[in-house]
Amino acid sequence: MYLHVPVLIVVLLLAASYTVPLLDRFRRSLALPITILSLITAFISSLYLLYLIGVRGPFAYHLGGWPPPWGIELYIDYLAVYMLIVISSIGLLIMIYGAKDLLHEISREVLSWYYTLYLLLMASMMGIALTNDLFNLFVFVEISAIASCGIISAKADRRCIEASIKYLILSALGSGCILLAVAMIYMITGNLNFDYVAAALPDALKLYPYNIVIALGLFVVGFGVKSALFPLHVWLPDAHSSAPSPSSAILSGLVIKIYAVALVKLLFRVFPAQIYDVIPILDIILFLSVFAVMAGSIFAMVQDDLKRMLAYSSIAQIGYIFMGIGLFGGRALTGGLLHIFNHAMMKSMLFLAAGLIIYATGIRNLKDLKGIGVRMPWTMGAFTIGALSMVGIPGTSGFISKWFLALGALDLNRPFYVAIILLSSLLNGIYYFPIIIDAFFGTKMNPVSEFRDVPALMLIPVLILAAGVIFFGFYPKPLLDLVSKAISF
Amino acid sequence: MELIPKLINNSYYFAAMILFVIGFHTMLTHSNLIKKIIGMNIMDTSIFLFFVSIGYVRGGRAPIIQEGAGFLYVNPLPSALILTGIVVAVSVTAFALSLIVKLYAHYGTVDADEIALIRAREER
Amino acid sequence: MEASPLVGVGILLLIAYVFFYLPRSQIRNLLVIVILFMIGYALVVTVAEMPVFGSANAPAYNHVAERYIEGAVAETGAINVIAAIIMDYRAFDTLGEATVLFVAIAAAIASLKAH
Amino acid sequence: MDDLVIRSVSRLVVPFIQLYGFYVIFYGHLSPGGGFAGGAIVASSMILYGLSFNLEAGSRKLGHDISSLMESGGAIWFLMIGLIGILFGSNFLANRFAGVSLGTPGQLFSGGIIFFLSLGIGVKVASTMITLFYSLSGGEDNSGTNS
Repeated sequence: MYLHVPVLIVVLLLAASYTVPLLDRFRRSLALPITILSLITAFISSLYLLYLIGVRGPFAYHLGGWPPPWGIELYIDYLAVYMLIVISSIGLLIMIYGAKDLLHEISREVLSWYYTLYLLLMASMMGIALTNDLFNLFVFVEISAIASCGIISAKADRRCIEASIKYLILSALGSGCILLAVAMIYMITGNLNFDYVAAALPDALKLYPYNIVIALGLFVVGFGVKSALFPLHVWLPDAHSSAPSPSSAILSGLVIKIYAVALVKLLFRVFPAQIYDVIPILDIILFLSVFAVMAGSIFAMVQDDLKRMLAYSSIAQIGYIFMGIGLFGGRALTGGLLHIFNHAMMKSMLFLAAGLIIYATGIRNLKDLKGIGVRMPWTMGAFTIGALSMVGIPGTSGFISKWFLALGALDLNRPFYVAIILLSSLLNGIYYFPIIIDAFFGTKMNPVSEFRDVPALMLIPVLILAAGVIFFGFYPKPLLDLVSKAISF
Repeated sequence: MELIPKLINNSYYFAAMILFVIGFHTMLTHSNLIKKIIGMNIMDTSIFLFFVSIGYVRGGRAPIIQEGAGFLYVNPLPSALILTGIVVAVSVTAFALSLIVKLYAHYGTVDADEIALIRAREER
Repeated sequence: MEASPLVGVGILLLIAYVFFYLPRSQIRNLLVIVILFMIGYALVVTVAEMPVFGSANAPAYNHVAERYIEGAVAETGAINVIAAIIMDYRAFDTLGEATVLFVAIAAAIASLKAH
Repeated sequence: MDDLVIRSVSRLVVPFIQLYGFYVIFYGHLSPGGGFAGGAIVASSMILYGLSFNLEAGSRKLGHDISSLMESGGAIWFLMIGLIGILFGSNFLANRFAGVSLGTPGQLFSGGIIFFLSLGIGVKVASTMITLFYSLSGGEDNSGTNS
């Protein structure tokens, strides 16, 4: 029975999401508890999977009992379990925050539809992390694409609709590229399962080199659009800044990264290593990530809207993850994957803190934030920790991942990338420190007409995330162990 | 030019790729959102055509098993996958259209450039 | 081969610049056509290399497809092999598909009701 | 639209379309068709009804409560059928491995869970199409003044 846990996590979240709209009609007060309860169960099950995989090693789950070339297979390895834990923990904290915050950002009628979309998004991300089948991957990618547009447009603001449709169209373009790539891979190998495709591709590379190269390029473009790799990031600032704060947090914290993880799986588990002699795709990703890191930071510096600045900062930070993928040394990839969790913690915390500031004062503009640290010490304290971690001050978790990226770059004898990491950290400092200094030591705050007290339920997730950033900054060993097992492909 | 006979052999794939480029172009260059959605559908349809023609076998029957042996059937897997693909495309289209309905109610236009202009005027 | 990753990066940056940033003009239209021809040419070269259409020896028509055709009736009880695939062999995809429908309607209703 | 010919004809045709739709759903494992095609046909009959009479009459015919019950119900039904596999000691969505009787191939009640899954998908697709139609067509009258 216990071996069914991986599929039961997804099924539980799906079942909860199907039930919530019914509850909305017939027993509205139960919608939120069901949502939170299913997320908690998913989190506990993910931890149980971590224990299980430690005992049994990686294992496969055959849906319908059909073995791989015929049926769909879920493959539970350390990478999948790592992503499950990241998704379920961060997602749970964001939803606890959202329980109160959404009441003022979204009208009551669509509240339970929002919960539905949120649960579907979580389920689809877990599906992407678990699946071992190309077409199943596409289906889950499509679910998460629609759900992530839906949680943007649920807010009654016309900018959200506009951002949402921009995101949807580019996202559909990415899905189209992914489906075409799946078709090409299927055409030349006759399989959809990752392992069988990986076994067939080295032979196919001799017969149909162009097909594989084009398919690889389409995969990179498709997942690049969805994870906002630098020149394809145009949808991100609008979408992440106009959305409700919990949506921004989950989109920036988790959704863009799960596509990067899907790309990692494809690049290192499916495509044969010889392909990198034909087309230097890793170098291309590496160069793009350098552009992303620099351009994201520079764009973020000139923004005056708090959430927009955080959104541009996400573009820079996803660049670090892709830098880890592109360097593909042992420690660099460790750093990149570690940054997935670290950035998920800090960026969702920063977005939630920004949401708290907006909730309490209604201020979005950075210039108006002077002296807010006196009014909201806990929120700005957490914000400070997140900002320090973004810059990469030792003692925060952001430092650990950048440290490993730099070490990996040195291992591969590429000191240029160390310089890039240092330079971008400096740029991060340039736009984060003034906010903090203004907030705590700035002249007195503008007379704000309304100042709402922040409910404790909203503050607690932010503080937990802040504590997590500090904890994993000083004691990264459990994460490092997990990630170093996850990258042994 | 040995390219041409190969293209004629693979004319279905060729047509699918041409349609893909047309859809790609429509999606990225037109500013009218409805046209963008049409482009998206052209692109999806081109991939469906491509996928289904992968499964075709010359002289094959539809994969509904009949009495007696020796019939050649086409590959059933691409058709089954495309059934899923079509539903996905329909869902995306439906959601996009509902967004456009709302966008039209708010801005009075479905043109992305005009919407950008309206917003720029407001922010000034 | 030294410069080839840079060429790839350059092409991607050019495409992104033309499609996302360049304002509408004659030059943009020209560049768009050039880019589309580039993409189209890459795809056409790929088509020329693909396995011949309709051939029973194509790589896709392998033991997996044969197993579906030969085994479906005995293993699933359905005569229609496609129904056997979508409802039995790959039923999880169909669950995903039902979920896509559900997510589309949830997102559509959420955005229609919200405003 | 208030046209006697259209109304009479559609009133006459709708039950036949629905019958055909259910035929396509139930014979999905024996002939071309299945849950998706059949569900779309059933939905099209309801949409025809709504178009030829008026939208209010159509949405009265299938209230919001029922349609949302059908939507969630179809999907939950699918999950329940899937869980039978786990209950009988096999994996999720198992058919033959869970010991479900497959029946005689070619008969209506054959194929184990395939028949029931088709039914769930058919209901789901039909209700989704109908709800999408009504929410899209009814979406314009309450124009957005807030922002």
